[in-house]
Amino acid sequence: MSTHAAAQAHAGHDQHGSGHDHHAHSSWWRTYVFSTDHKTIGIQYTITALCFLAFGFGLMLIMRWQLAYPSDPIPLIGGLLGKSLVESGVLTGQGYNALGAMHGTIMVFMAIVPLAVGGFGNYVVPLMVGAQDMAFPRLNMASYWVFLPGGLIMLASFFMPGGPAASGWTSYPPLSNIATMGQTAWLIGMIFLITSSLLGSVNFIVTIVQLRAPGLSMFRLPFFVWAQFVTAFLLLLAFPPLEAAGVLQLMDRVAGTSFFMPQGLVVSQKLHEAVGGGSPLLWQHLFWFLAHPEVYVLILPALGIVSEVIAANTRKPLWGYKSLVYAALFLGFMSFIVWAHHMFMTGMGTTLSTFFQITTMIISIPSVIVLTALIISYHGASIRYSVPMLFATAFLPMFAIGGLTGLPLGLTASDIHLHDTYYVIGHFHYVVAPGTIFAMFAGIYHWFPKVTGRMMNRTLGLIHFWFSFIFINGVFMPMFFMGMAGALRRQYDPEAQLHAETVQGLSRMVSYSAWCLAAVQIPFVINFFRSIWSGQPASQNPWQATTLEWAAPSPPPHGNFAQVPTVHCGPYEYSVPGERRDFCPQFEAREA
Amino acid sequence: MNGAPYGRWLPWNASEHGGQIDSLIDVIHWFMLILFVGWGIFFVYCLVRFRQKPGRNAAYELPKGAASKYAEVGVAIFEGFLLFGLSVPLWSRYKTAPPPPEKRMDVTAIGEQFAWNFHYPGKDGKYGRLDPTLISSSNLLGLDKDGDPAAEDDIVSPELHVPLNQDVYVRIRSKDVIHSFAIPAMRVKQDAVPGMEVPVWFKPTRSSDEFREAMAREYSLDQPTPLFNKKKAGLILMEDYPASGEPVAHKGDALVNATVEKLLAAGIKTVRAAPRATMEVVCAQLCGMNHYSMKAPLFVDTPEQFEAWKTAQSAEIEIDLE
Amino acid sequence: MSLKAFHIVFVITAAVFGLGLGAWAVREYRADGSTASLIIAIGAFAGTAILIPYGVWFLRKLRHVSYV
Amino acid sequence: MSASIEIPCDITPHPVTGMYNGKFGVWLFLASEVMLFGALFSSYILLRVGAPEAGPLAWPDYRTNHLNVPLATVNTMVLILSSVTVVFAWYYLQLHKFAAARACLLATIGLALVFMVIKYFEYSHKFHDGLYPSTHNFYAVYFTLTGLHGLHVLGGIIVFAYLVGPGAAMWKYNPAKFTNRIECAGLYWHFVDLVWIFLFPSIYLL
Amino acid sequence: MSFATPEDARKHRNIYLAVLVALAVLTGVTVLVAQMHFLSTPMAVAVALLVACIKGGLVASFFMHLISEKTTLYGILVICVVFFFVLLLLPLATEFTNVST
Repeated sequence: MSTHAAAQAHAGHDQHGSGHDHHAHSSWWRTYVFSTDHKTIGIQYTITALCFLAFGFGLMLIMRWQLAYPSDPIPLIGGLLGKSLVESGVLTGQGYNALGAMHGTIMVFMAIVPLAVGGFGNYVVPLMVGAQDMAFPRLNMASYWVFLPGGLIMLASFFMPGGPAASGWTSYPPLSNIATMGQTAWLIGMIFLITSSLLGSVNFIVTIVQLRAPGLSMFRLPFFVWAQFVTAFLLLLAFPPLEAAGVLQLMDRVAGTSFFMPQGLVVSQKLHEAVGGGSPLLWQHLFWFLAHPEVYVLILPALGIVSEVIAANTRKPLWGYKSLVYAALFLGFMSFIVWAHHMFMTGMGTTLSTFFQITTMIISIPSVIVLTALIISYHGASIRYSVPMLFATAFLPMFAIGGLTGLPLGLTASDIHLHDTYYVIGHFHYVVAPGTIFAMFAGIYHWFPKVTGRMMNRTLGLIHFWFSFIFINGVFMPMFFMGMAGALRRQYDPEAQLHAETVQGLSRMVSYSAWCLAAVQIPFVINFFRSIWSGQPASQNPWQATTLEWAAPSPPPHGNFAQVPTVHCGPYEYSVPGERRDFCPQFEAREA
Repeated sequence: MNGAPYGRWLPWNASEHGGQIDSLIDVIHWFMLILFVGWGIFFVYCLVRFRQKPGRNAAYELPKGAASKYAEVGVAIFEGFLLFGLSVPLWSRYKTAPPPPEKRMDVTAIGEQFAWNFHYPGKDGKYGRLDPTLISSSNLLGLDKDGDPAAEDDIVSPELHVPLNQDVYVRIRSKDVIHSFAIPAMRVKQDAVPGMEVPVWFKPTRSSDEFREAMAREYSLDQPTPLFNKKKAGLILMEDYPASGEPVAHKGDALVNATVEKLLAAGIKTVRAAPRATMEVVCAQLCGMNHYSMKAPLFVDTPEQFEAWKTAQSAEIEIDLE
Repeated sequence: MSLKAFHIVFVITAAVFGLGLGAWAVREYRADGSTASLIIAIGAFAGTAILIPYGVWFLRKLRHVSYV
Repeated sequence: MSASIEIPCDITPHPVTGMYNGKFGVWLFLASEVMLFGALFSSYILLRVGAPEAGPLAWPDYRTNHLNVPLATVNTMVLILSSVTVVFAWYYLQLHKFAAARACLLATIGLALVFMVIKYFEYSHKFHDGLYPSTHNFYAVYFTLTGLHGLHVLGGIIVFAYLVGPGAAMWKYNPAKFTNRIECAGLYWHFVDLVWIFLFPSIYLL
Repeated sequence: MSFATPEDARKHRNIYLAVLVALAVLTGVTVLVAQMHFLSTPMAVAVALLVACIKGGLVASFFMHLISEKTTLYGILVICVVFFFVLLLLPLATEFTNVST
């Protein structure tokens, strides 16, 4: 900064024309559609992501019909689906693969990441750091408006000749290189989604580092903010390689290059025209370089939400706050050097496989630390079983199952049998479905009063929680046994193979559970919409929590706080001895 | 090890190294169970004991963390043991010590959408040249029978036959996309990456006959439901029928419609039958629309059966040549 | 890192690159004697010869500008 | 309700990081760009090392790859020069010499356009010779990497065109912020030039 | 950071000049090694890489360290560089230690 610029700096606080419109004078479009307010953008992200979540779930329900009753026509909607998916009401093999690929892609890139980072992150992080908005409000808006077209391109691929991408969410070439047009749409959509994440992550990091309220040092940040901080770094550094890979695959498909095509491919007894010289494994490296950190992108915000909910409802400080933070940082760092454990079966030698096994075992340690810290936080507590607390509590054992079942997959020898079986499906779904999605529900119930100024209904919430908890285990627990028996994933006909035929009963049970799980989301939807309009009005701090978002009115106005709060203490000062109340908010000064 | 080969937990293991993989899986799962139950007991205790009650506040002082430290260190040590004690040596043995060429049965498995083909070097022990430009629907691998003398006695088969108790060395390749050569019963899995040739090896220790005995079931022939739908395709008889007198159907006969009619005509309504193929080579990596149907039967033959099969295959080749 | 600092890093990298390119072109010229290589060599060394004093001059000229 | 939002460190540097928001943001963006080009370089190395020694798939070296080194050398100099003009635009803005700064920015745009024109001739010459991305993986790498770099240059041209055109109005009411914007654009521009400095030897000379 | 005194400034400038000279010399070494052919190709590459690392280190430690006391950005950039090399080298290493016939 030059001396001149420094001299100018203080005079230059005129915000005119810098995009921060005065709320009162803004048009409807600027307020609700092309808004630069982080709260509006957060809500936009949340609603969009919830729609995608429901859509991705719906795709799975259709696939589940085929898996329960192979080759039976799909009831009700079988006739409505396009030619690319069904034939005379029966899902085709191509259609099954397409639904599978789109289920994975939609859930990971268009539902959970936008919900966890775009939704919760956008809404809560600036509030929690005591900022009036994100550091770059217009960039924030751009991030949403890049995300949406990406999602729409993905959806549009359902109407393309040949249907949407059908090469799995991993899109391994050469299969994806020789696939139909839907794959091109998938690639273009992904490039949009990645760009959106990059814009968002820059914004998050700058906001968290630069915009903290006075007194809010890094180690006074709530764990949720730390989790978002690490997540943003993962998005920032892990996503570009997939963008590069996407560009290369796009070149392969559009310009006829051979980045991923080796020489002499014979497809359907015909020599393929690609000149060759490429490496199919290159894609896997670039893809998993992203996709393993992506796992932590899915899980870290969830851990953050759960920590907030647990701290507020156990009425005591989180156990081991600093070790939680260090564990999250360490997780983030390590997640970049474990990716090839997804590739053990490609013919990896002993040296490198040992390296990746070691890093994989090492990365399990911080996860154990986080889980232990959260569980010990219950000791000596005064647990208030609110609906968000129930979801957060259920998250812990579910995440534990998901984490533990990663062990046999991370060791090469046991991976030989379990690789690409239903065991893998069970494993990662336990992490993201009863894990992350339960945490998302906890977050929705927890911050709903802040966002709308109204509480959600407890009875409906309890119904939603208990039945979801039962059925979601009914969906994923049998998968471990199916995988043990050797049933492979991505099988259109579940009975085609000897070892899978014997566990078909379990597969049918999974399907029933999945449909029931869908049914018990109805109370949630009713609760969500009814509470927006007619829920019981909420106070500014209904959970009597300590973090900064509760210093703002519910719902917070444009600019968030009446005046920027000053922070006086750490994030989880609950049940401090000698205090009048059992919580000491960060934004209130204590006497003496 | 009784009951059916394929059931709710691990399938029967039919290979020499598979037992070690199974015990590793078992050890890990016991470890997981103990850890989870341990956590669970503490967790449930906390959930009940520390629920909100009027007049009781939460403790601000944090519980001492020694126990958790021990638990974490314990977990880390055990993971280290799993890693360096079990997994790495197993993988290293499995991946770096191929059976010597003179002791092994050598075969190449070539994946394509959506089938496996197996290329045996034949009597001379040499693989014939494969030329992608020669590939056609009658020459699936593009074997150069005219140009390469080593190719003359080569066997190309859609079935994988391996001899019992002998090392099998499989070179895995792919013609088009990535497949994965997987035999659940042998605890074998290896991706078939186009442009690469990666070997795996295993030693079958259980024969197909043994599997078949265990899988044999009573089948009722006069049921109105079709017996030969895709699930039960490939059944063969396990005994001669009728057992006494002149049999109309022999052990090993395929249970096709003609056989069933003959048996029903002879007044036989139930038979013991089992699948002909009791083990399968499947594809474990998504390879396109018919990925699920990409499988090949695997037969673990006794040495006599294996020789007989090879002779029969060579005879076919000679017929071809004429 | 300010633009000034980045510019210095950039100039150094560019100078190093210029030397490398010059050396490469000299080797080429030795190998096949083509005029193009000679011109590139001269150009690269000349570029470097300009860049280094430029860097020093730049440092001196922007002395009062912060590095942050 | 506050009438307008004040974002801290929008213009003045943060006491701990020493950067204002924009500069920090640009650096983070550049970090992600490093990973993007890192992945592409990684692919390049992998394909090159994995290529066979002989035959049609053998990797061409600088003697056989038909790339025009003199033209690329000129292009390199053009880019280096454009970095110099950018840094001086920023320098003149700090001295409140707007006209000189604008001249520098225009020169930057001009040099960037020269780069693009030379690139265009290079590309069309390749196409004319029947060398397409699909011809060989070397050309695939060449076109993809230089093409992506070209897109970055194009992006830079658009940014500078905005800053020298409609965006320049900010100089009147918020010169400090405008100066910062030029610095951010300059950081990006330096990075783009730096990528070229690495691209040039690794594609043209090896 | 700005210089307190003219002396200070001169001292820093001298350091920069020294680093510039060192960088130039090291580049010369690289060229020399490449020209002389007294090392095998892998060795030459190794030496070239080593020299490049030293050069990078010089730039990072002198220029960057002197540039600012603020470490936030450099921490981020260092992480980025670490992952850059991970991305560059690990796939390569994996490819070349594959089990194959």
